[in-house]
Amino acid sequence: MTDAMGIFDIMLALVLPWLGWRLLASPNLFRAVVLFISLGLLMSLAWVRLHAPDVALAEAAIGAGLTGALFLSALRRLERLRDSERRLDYAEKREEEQNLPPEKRRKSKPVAYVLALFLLSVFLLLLGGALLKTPVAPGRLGPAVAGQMGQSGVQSRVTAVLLNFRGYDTLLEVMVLFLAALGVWSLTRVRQTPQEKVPGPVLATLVRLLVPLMITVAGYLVWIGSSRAGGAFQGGAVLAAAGVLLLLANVTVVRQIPSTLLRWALVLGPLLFLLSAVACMSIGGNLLEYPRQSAGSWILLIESATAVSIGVTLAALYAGGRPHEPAAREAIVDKSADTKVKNGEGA
Amino acid sequence: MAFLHNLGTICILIGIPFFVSGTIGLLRFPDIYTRLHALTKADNVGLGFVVLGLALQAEQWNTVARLLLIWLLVLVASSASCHLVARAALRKKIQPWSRS
Amino acid sequence: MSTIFLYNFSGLALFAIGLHGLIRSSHLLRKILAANLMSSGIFLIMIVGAYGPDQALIDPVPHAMVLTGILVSISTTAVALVLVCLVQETTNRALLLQKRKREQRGRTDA
Amino acid sequence: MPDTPFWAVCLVVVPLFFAIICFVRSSLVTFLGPLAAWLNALAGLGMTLSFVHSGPLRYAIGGWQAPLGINFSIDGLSVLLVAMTAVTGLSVSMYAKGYFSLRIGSAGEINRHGHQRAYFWPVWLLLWAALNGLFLSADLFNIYVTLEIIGLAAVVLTALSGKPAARLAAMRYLLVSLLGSCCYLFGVALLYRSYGILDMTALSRLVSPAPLLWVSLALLTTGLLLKTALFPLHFWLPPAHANALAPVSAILSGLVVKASFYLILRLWGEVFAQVLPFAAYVLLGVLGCGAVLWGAVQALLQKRLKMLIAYSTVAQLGYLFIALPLIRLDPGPSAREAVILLIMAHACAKSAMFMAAGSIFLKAGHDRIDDLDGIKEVLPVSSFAFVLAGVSLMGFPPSGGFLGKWLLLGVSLASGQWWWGIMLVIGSLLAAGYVYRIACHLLVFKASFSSRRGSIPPVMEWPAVLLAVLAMILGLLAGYPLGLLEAGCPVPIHACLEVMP
Amino acid sequence: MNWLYSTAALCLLSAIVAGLLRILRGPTAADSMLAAQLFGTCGVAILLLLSKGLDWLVLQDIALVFALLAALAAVAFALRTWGGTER
Repeated sequence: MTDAMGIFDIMLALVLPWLGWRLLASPNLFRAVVLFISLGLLMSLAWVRLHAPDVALAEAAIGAGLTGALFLSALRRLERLRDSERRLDYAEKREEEQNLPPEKRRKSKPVAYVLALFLLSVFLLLLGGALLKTPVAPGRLGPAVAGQMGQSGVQSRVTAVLLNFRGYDTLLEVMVLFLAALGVWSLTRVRQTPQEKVPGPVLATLVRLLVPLMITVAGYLVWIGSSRAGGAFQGGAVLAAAGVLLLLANVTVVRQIPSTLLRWALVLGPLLFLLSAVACMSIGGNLLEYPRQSAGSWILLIESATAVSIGVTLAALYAGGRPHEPAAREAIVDKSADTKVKNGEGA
Repeated sequence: MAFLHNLGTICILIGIPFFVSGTIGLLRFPDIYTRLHALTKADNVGLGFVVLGLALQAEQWNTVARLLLIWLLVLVASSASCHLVARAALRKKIQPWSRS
Repeated sequence: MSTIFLYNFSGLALFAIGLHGLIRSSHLLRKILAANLMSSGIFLIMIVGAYGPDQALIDPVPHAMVLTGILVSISTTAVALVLVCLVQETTNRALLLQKRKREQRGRTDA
Repeated sequence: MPDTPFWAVCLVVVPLFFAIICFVRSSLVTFLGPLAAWLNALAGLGMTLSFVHSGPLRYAIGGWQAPLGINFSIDGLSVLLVAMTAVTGLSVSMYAKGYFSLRIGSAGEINRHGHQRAYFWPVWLLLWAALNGLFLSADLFNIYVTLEIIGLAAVVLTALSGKPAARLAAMRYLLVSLLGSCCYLFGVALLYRSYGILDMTALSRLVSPAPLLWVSLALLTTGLLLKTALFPLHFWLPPAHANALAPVSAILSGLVVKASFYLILRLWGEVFAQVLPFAAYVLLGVLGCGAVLWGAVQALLQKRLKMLIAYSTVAQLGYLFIALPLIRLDPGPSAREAVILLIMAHACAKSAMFMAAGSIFLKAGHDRIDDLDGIKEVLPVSSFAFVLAGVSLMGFPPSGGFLGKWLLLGVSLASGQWWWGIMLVIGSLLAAGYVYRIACHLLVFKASFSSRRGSIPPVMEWPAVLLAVLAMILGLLAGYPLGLLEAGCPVPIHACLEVMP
Repeated sequence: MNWLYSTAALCLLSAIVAGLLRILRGPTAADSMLAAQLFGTCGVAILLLLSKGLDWLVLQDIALVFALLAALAAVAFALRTWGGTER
């Protein structure tokens, strides 16, 4: 390793924690989010240096792009709430700031904080020492995976581990995403952006150019996943990026998607994964035991369905709420929700 | 073949200073609009040179095609977002810097 | 083997900074950022554990674990962000610091 | 009679499948949810019966053997906990069916509770599938993913009630579960780094004392203690369990907290038993004593009924941690059996208590303990269920709680470390304190009790009674479940079959 | 790994680190966002150089995704976070 790349590693390895520290210490929340996005981008450079291309793709697509976009839109919502809050009870908030006793405002319990800090640093020193002293177990599961690659039906080892050797993990993982979408839909409704917000000329062309490219890149990533770095997660994330772009540009077609179609798209991946897992059992294997010779096509089928579902789920998570049901039903839920919450009733 | 390789190396060596100047511009310029210039123009030209250099040194044609696709994509994306940021800044009534 | 030491160190540092941030910061959004930082630190240490100088020796299982971990952390972050907006909306306070004040006020008018 | 792996797969696949269908066909949720609950319970029963025949086995998912693939390891402990989840889950599901149909009121008008019901069933079925997956799985990283599903589902269920207090509690619960998952994942990462194995049984053969092992065990245990809400880390549990909807509180207190304790029991009792020094067990025991005292004292001070029950969960968890050093001390199986009995008895009793408290809340309109005098006139069945469950929590003779504490007392006296026994007795007295405190309010006679109109449907009252009775007679029936615990089934098979339906 | 690619990658990384200062100092929110976009272009350049240096074609796919996602973050900022009242 020529020393130039050595310096590259040293600089990258030092920038990451420094960036993390500045991120949490910066007073301005927006700047913290931007630092978080740049940390994600630098982190995927670190994954490239550590010979982990799949993780670099996922980190770039999910860690930097989508999580960053999520934080940006959450920040926007918090600002909007704070503005409305400012108009609402400006006096009450001012009064609350005054009568908060001055010393409480700085640090609530300095002693406990110092003690916790001390304990934490001792533990981390121990952890660091132990981590550096113990050697890594030789080979770990690498040779075992390499040995079974012949029967896994794919060439890329990470995809083989993800979808064949430890396919049950990925099945539960897709369920976690489905659960997150369920949770977000159960908590709020998506904010109704006014109709006339038509995207400007520049944004419209950008969307017209980028979205088809993103969809093809997503398809390419899912297809290439079986032989090189790529796969359902990365493809789904790029698909979600296309969805987020459409949501941003407030394209009319996005608003007309009926909620039942959206629910089926959300559920397509998990359902297909589950049914193919059970189908493997009916053919006489264990759960998720693909027939050896057609394992590759099973995996590709599952990957494409999962990629579509992950894309739709992550875009739905960005939208931040369940879509509008037929107006009549929603109105009732909202009206009764406000009355009930105000008087604090409810078991 | 060596001639192409050297030409590529020269292109890359030309490209790098553009990036450095883009960053210096980002740090030194007084207001948002001038920094937008520094960022989008210098970096895109720098990336153009680097892509050209790598294309010259590439073995197969599909690598060249992918490099060009990536460069065009970065061009489109950064100019569009630069425009959107500038428009948003104008709407926020940020006065452009003037030598007063 | 300096790269292994370097990235191990930076992973550990990220975990420590994230843990400290999660406990100390008062704004909920910053706590969620800190939680993401912690998991990035853990992923860094996992991948360094799997790192081998040449391509063939690399152990793919930690890569699969980190991919699953990234998806888990974005889904938890998404739910957490929606909850933060709801908490801010209904209790007017995104800071947990003031929660004791609000609880006393809550108890008096319950 | 299909074999055990079939039932094991059903226990995970059926709830997942029905959760998806409930989400897509949200209009059919009133029918599909309870149907899924019944199928789950049947799968649990089928699993127990086939386990009685075939004994413990390992099922390789995807056909790949242990170190590479993920295995289900089905032994006595996991079957018992799956059966407990099936029984408790079924009765809570029936209660939830009645609860939501009551709260929705006239069928036509879809109000906030209609929305809650539409999202309660899919999330609850996902939680149930993750619980079953966790009890059966033998792979550390797979357990991380199931823990993640359980944590996220519990947070979503807590926030479902829509009240500001519930949302703040859900936020705090989510942050704690995030911290716990990060610590647990870090521990698993370090274990994989130093031993290269993710499977628990393979790991237990490979493990040797090393500095990195202590660190990763400390991380694993801190993560799990955060999720089990042991004494110093319990601050998030009472508001979350008290402000959630009634069926959700029953699920959280009865089942979710047990999942992470089961993992501590697995790790400390089996996988790392030879390697861990006895001092570590004593530390957990001391924290358990702290939990028992703190939980009981707080429970005595509470004004609200559901907060009292939540703090009693903190106290009862203390008993489970007091049992850990006793398991290490006791050569025979009796301490392990005692812990299982305590877990099962607490699950049944606590769910029954929260269900009864939910009915009382609906009927009285509030849950301030002092104003609940004479509710037995209006809600005799729920009050009876509440007090019966309280008695079982207290450890009254025929109940499972009593037998568990009795066995633990025997072990602690036999081993010479009598102070654990003393703590158990003090804890039981304190538990008696807060149970009697409620009982005297519930069962005292008062002529008029201003209650809301509308009667509580029987489907909401009888599951609580059934669970309370089950907790009570668990002591008498202990022979059969504990027989299953010893990996195979030493109790003669025909004896088991006679009792099972 | 030819010296050219590694030194070029090193210069670009130092450009990124220098860009960080703008995020920390940037008076308005747009300045911080600009630096994030700088990372996009510099990151793409680094990846392309490394893909040629390490002779590893996968990095070009990552560079492609990088370019897409940097654009997404910048557009998300311009429209949603900074008072995108009018598109």
